[in-house]
Amino acid sequence: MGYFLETLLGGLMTGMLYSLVALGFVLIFKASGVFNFAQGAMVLFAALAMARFAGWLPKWLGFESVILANVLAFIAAGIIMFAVAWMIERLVLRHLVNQEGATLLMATLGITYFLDGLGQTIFGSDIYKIDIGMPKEPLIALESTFQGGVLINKEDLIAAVIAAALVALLTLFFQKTSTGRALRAVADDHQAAQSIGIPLNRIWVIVWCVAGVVALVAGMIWGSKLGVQFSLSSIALRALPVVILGGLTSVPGAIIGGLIIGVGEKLSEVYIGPMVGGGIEIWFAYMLALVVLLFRPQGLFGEKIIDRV
Amino acid sequence: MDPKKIVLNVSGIEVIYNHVILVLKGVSLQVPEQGIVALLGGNGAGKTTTLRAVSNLLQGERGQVTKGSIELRGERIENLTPADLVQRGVVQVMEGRHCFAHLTIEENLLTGSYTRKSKGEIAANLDKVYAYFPRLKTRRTSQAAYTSGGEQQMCAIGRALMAQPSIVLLDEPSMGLAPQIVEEVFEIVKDLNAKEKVTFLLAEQNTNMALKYSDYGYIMESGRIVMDGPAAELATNEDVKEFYLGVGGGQRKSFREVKSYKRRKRWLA
Amino acid sequence: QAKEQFFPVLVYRTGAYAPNGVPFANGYVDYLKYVNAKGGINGVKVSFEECETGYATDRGVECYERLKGKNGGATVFQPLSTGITFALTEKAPGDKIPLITAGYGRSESTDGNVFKWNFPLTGTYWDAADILLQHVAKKEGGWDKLKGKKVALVYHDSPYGKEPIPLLVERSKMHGFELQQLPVAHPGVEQKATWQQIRGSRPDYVFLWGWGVMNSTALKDAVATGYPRDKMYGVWWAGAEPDVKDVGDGARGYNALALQHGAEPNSKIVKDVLELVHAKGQGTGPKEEVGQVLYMRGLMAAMLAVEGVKRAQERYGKGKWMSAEQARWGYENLALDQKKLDALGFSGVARPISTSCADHRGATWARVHTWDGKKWNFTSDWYESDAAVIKPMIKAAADKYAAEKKLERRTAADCQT
Amino acid sequence: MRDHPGPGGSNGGAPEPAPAGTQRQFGEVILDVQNISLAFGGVKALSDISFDVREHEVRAIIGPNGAGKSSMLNCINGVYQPQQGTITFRGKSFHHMKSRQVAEMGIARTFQNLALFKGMSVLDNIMTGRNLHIKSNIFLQALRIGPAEREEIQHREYVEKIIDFLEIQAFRKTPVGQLPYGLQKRVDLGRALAMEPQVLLLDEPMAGMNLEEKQDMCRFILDVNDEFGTTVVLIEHDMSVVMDISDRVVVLDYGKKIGDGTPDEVRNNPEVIKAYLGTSH
Amino acid sequence: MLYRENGQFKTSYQSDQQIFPILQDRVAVLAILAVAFLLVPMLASDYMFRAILIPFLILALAAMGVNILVGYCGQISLGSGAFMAVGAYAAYNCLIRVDGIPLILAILLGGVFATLVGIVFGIPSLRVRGLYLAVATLAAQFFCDWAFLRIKWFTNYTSSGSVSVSNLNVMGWAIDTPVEKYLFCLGFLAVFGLLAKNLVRSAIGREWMAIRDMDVAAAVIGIRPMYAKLSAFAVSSFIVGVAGALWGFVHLGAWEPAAFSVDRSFQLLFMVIIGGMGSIMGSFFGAAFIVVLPIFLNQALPAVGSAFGVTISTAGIAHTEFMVFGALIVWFLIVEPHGLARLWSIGKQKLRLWPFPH
Ligand SMILES: Nc1ncnc2c1ncn2[C@@H]1O[C@H](COP(=O)(O)OP(=O)(O)OP(=O)(O)O)[C@@H](O)[C@H]1O
Ligand SMILES: Nc1ncnc2c1ncn2[C@@H]1O[C@H](COP(=O)(O)OP(=O)(O)OP(=O)(O)O)[C@@H](O)[C@H]1O
Ligand SMILES: [Mg+2]
Ligand SMILES: [Mg+2]
Repeated sequence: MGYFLETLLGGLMTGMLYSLVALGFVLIFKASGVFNFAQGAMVLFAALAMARFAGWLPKWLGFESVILANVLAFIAAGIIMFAVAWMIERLVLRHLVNQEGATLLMATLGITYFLDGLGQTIFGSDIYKIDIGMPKEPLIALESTFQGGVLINKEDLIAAVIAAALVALLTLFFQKTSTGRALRAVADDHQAAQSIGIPLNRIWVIVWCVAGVVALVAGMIWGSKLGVQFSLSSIALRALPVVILGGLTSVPGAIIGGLIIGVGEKLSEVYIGPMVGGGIEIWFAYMLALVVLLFRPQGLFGEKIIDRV
Repeated sequence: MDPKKIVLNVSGIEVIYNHVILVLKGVSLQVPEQGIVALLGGNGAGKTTTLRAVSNLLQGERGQVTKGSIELRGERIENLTPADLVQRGVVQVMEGRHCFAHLTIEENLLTGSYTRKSKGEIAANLDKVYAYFPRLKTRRTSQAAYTSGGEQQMCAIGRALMAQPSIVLLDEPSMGLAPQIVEEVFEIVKDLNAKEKVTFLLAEQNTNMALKYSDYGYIMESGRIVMDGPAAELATNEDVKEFYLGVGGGQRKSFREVKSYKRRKRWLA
Repeated sequence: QAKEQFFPVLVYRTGAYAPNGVPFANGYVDYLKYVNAKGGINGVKVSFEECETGYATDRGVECYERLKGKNGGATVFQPLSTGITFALTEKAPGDKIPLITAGYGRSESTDGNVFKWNFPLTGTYWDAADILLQHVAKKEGGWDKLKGKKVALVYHDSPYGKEPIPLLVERSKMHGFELQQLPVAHPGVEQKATWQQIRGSRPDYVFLWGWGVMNSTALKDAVATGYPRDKMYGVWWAGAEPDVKDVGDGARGYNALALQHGAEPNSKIVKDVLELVHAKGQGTGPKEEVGQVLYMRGLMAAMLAVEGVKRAQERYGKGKWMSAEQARWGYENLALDQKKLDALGFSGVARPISTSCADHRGATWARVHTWDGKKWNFTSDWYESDAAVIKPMIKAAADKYAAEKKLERRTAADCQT
Repeated sequence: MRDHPGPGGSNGGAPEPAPAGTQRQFGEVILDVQNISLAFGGVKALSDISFDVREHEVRAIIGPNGAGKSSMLNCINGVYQPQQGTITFRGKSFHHMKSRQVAEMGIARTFQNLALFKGMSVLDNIMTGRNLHIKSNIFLQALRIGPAEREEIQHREYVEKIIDFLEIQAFRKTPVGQLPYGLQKRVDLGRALAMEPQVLLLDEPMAGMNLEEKQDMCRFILDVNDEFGTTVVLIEHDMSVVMDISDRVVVLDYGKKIGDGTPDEVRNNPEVIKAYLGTSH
Repeated sequence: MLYRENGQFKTSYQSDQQIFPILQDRVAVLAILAVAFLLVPMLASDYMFRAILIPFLILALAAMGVNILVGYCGQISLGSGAFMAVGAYAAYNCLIRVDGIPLILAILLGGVFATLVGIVFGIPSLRVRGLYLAVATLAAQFFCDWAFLRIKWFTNYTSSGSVSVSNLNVMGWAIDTPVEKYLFCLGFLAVFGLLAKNLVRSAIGREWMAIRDMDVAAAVIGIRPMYAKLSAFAVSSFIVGVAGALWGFVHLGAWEPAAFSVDRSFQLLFMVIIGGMGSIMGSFFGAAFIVVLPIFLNQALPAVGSAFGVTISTAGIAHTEFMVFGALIVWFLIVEPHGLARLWSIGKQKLRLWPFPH
């Protein structure tokens, strides 16, 4: 029982971390109709920037404080992500107004390559460390209730809280502001949005910038867990089932989806995995999402797919 | 043309789609302040393209203005973004509705007032649109994609009005609307023109209506302006009567008779 | 003017495995530069060209095709990837180019009678697994003490990670310990469930068969689930600085095999390289990393490649350019005794290696080193794998391969060529 | 653009078109819609609608925007499933029709919001209308030998006649997305005609056309109706068209039927005038 | 005015329905085929064959298969790598388990098994659409990756999970040298190219496109979405499966599931989009672009660097290659969102007008 609980908790917290990445996808999709495959690359890029700046800034500016270094590095990386967003709008999106989804998706794949190359060129391809003082040692709770207690990862716990806060913030943004509505309009029809005076350019910069910051937060947390190096971008693939399970257009969906996928894959790996040789969590997550889609093709919380003649 | 001030001056524009398809071959037209100008012509004449060129919505269609100039109140506008144009008061109602499918009717309308900041003004505009189109009010919570064709058309027109434009480019506003609504739409146009001094450039197939309500008309055919003149004059022109109003030679012809006199080929004889 | 001896260098300096690929490549290239600085192989200058594989098989194959005929023909390939090794094993015989897979590759390719062109010099994964078990058994106080124990294998889910399984299975049958197999998908950043399972099953030992980021992630997850690091044993590809560096203190006590050498910043060869290459501004990587574990492994791999050519020259003519086929003979008849190694500056770094037609491996020496939070320290004696267990397995696997490919075992006469 | 002899040769056999005003002959009830009700959540798109369509007639459906006209067609086509009611086609009753079944029975349809296949040429669009008639299987099609090739040509000939008939020869190979709106509507009609339907459902076929084009369109519809005896169900907002070419008219108003009869009867029905026509008609 | 169709009157629909109705095109295609079959084998180097031409041919074949599904039927799939894997492993098992099975039959059987798997994973497409489907097809990808790693029977119990084939021969003709391999693959590509082209210009092809463009309308004119979608999945995965078998047998010789990883799926999708969705020729362009460009960049960059007097490190080259590659993708999309094939046809259209600008 304690073991089950522990797996469950572990799954929930991993799920929250997936949500953080999934959130980036949802934001951009919801606000511009672009399925941004570059989200993983952005996570890596942001994390690399943060990790390197945290190392460089104290050297350049001659101070020692780790906290200050991290704060400044976060800001610097944020600025870089803003620059990235701006460049993407300028050089890519602006020229692809009103194009089909597949084309836009392809463009984001191009961006992925570019960012991967650029990130490694500027920041190097070694493993770097982000040390934001996350506690690494586990916490054993409920030792009296269960034999061996229930192990909780403090680092994950903190990360989950940050993720939840971010999601709450973004949900508010979408629901309560008129910009949120404009963003949804843009996703539906670029041309019509233009025709009523929504400045696509500015909107896109804003959205990609927000997504960049979300990527930065995700990169920071994942980076401090895993170390910052190239494979960080592959967590995007882990977040995809979360995105479709929750619904491409739903911010809260990203969270719920994350929790379901997190728990599903951990439980399956731990309980079913050993029977079939293990390593099933990845496809299990996708299968889980697929099965849900069979019943709700738009994901749990996504907007209904419109199909009318 | 009247001595009134020209707000929109299109001179000699050429438009090419996809780098190869030449669609407009030197179109020039002027829209006077507070005028209602109609752009008439058959399918594929290039009316929509002309409007898109003015509102700068060509880019998304991979079209390009390659020659000529477009001036709004003396300012060249070819390089402005559509959003800039809306800021300057030019709003287009696109052909084929283009409502935001996932947004409700009301959200669609509110999105139309993106450039307006004052809350009170927005609310007033919304009321005005609902007053013009009561049907929209009853369907306001429905997602636009699930409303009927005519409702969507009303929504598209209403949405444009929410931006409080000074110039409206209307592309086939009457399409798909029931007769009395068509009339209403044109009444609204007249109303706005008279009361709020809004200028209109409208592309229409419903020549009858268009000439009835506009001051001046241009007739396009395959990418060129072939005739222009004050609306009243056009309406009495023999060719226009014959081909656009269907009253050539006096009496309106029945659509059923058309069949025999126009038939030129037996199908699958 | 004599032809230059061309050594293609398949590297991965980008992508998921770059942190481990880079130091190896640096060591490899530095050694080749060093050879030139010393005047070449008996006067024959060495040339080389890098090709980026990204640890991907198809890019590796492309690199192979690109470089094999370049600059007069490649001498030998070292793919540094088990996947690429498998693909090249099919191609090398046709092109008549030897493959050195020092410390990786297919275990059965030790059998030179079937795998004429493969040289898994210094040991294979079966050796590694066997030695790890020997070490564990010794700690426990004998093979019989393993009975009832539980060993978990956390492995990279690829041919690389799977290689040791047959041997572990064999041994577990022999000694009655339980083997728990836990695959980790490429690139290995997601191991939560794996370690959750370890926390549930509480194995006595965890063997780590990881590469790249998978190693550090495993250590981090071990920390997070509280699995004692001193019960963890990595293969020799999971025991270098990049694997533990960013885990820092958390990795203290973690053990891994050392493929003959560990980090050897004070060895003669390192000093020579620093002096002859780095001091002249021709060094490939940062100076501080010279002498680290993977750097040393690159250095040694290059040394083996060069020594094979040197050996071949003994037969086909000193100071002459060797064709790949001639070099192959050199690799098959390596005779690096301690004296020669000392002369090369590898004293304390490498142990004697001698190959033959039947045995393409040359040596199976290894020992365990342990991370103390700052550096790797040796914590065991030397081991050699148990031929009695491994030899029959090699034979069986090689026979199976030969049957599948309809190959004849090489004759004694063929061994002379 | 006057008289050309058709490619098919003589046109002597075809009946002379009935002069306007004379009584037209109709057959049996071919399509009978009984008590159809359809609601979307709270919106009652159709409530208890019944009407029939006789063979060979031109039946118009009119009504204000959002009255449920298109929804009616969607029910017949099996796109929507009405909550209540039956649809009887040639004596067979259905509660819910499947799109494929409907197509097989010979009911074709055009769409209000252009539902053409945007990425395909005009020719291919119309050819898809022939798909129901294609016999050769996927393997024959892949090899394109003998029968498959012959069949393809046969259908192509048929489609070419439609193209000639609709006078869109010049655009045969143009992707439909690039055509102006009015021509797209014609292609839509062509696609429906290619199915050789017995009943043709037309949803605002003349929207967005000028007078001349409307005349052409009317001509096409009447030709089809006359020469093939194809029954036509027509939704249209242009009253002069409806009054001129239809034989009987159904009037819907927000889901309810408020009138049914000849154009003249409907025109003078006060309820219809109030709900739809407005005073000026 | 060399390139024009004026004056080439079609006297029958048959001639108008040829694959290439314009005479110049026909001549050009025949010329290309002649060059490919006769001239290239004489001229190209070993390296060209093994590292560029053979991968290009095989991936073009696969891209063609993917294009049928994605470009023609509009079902975006990221599972193509898995279908390639199924083709390769199934063909491998046929080859080793059925004694004396002809090579070509084994490869085709690989395709047949891929078809079956494709149909199974195509079933969700009946409900799930668009990007949701795209992501959902990754389930096939990861599941197959896993199955071939984990189920030992598929790999004939090799300990490493890597399988290999050699001694390929077709009725005594040993396919050994690069030229032979090249011709073997070229033969496949030519035959399948023709078949695929026939399909997409026949009724079934129109059904696929109809479903892609507007499925409700397609249903109303009597097209069964289920049949159209599943047949697209079937045909597509058959071709992709055959390509997979060729990739394993001819190009790699020995492989592991990583050879057909999710990266491969993405790569194939790139080819289709870059080349042009809904264009058989586009698949070739796309494959050429994606196969050749990185190799070209990889070799050209050092040369460019040295021209400016800098030596770029291997890592630098790889990174620059990434950046240039990404930038080029975006650039091509901006120039022509519908892919290289469209660019090509616009070019031809201009040529037709030439020397007049419009
Ligand atoms: N996106 C496009 N790409 C290529 N050609 C186009 C495009 N849009 C329009 N055209 C072509 O431009 C010409 C003019 O079209 P336009 O839509 O402006 O006509 P229109 O007068 O508005 O016709 P309608 O009354 O039918 O709407 C047509 O021949 C059409 O084929
Ligand atoms: N799928 C749907 N979901 C929700 N409401 C719908 C749906 N389809 C139609 N409706 C509603 O049903 C009513 C009837 O729609 P319908 O399209 O049939 O109208 P119509 O008579 O064709 O109007 P128009 O002349 O404007 O085309 C409308 O109010 C519309 O909003
Ligand atoms: Mg138009
Ligand atoms: Mg309607």
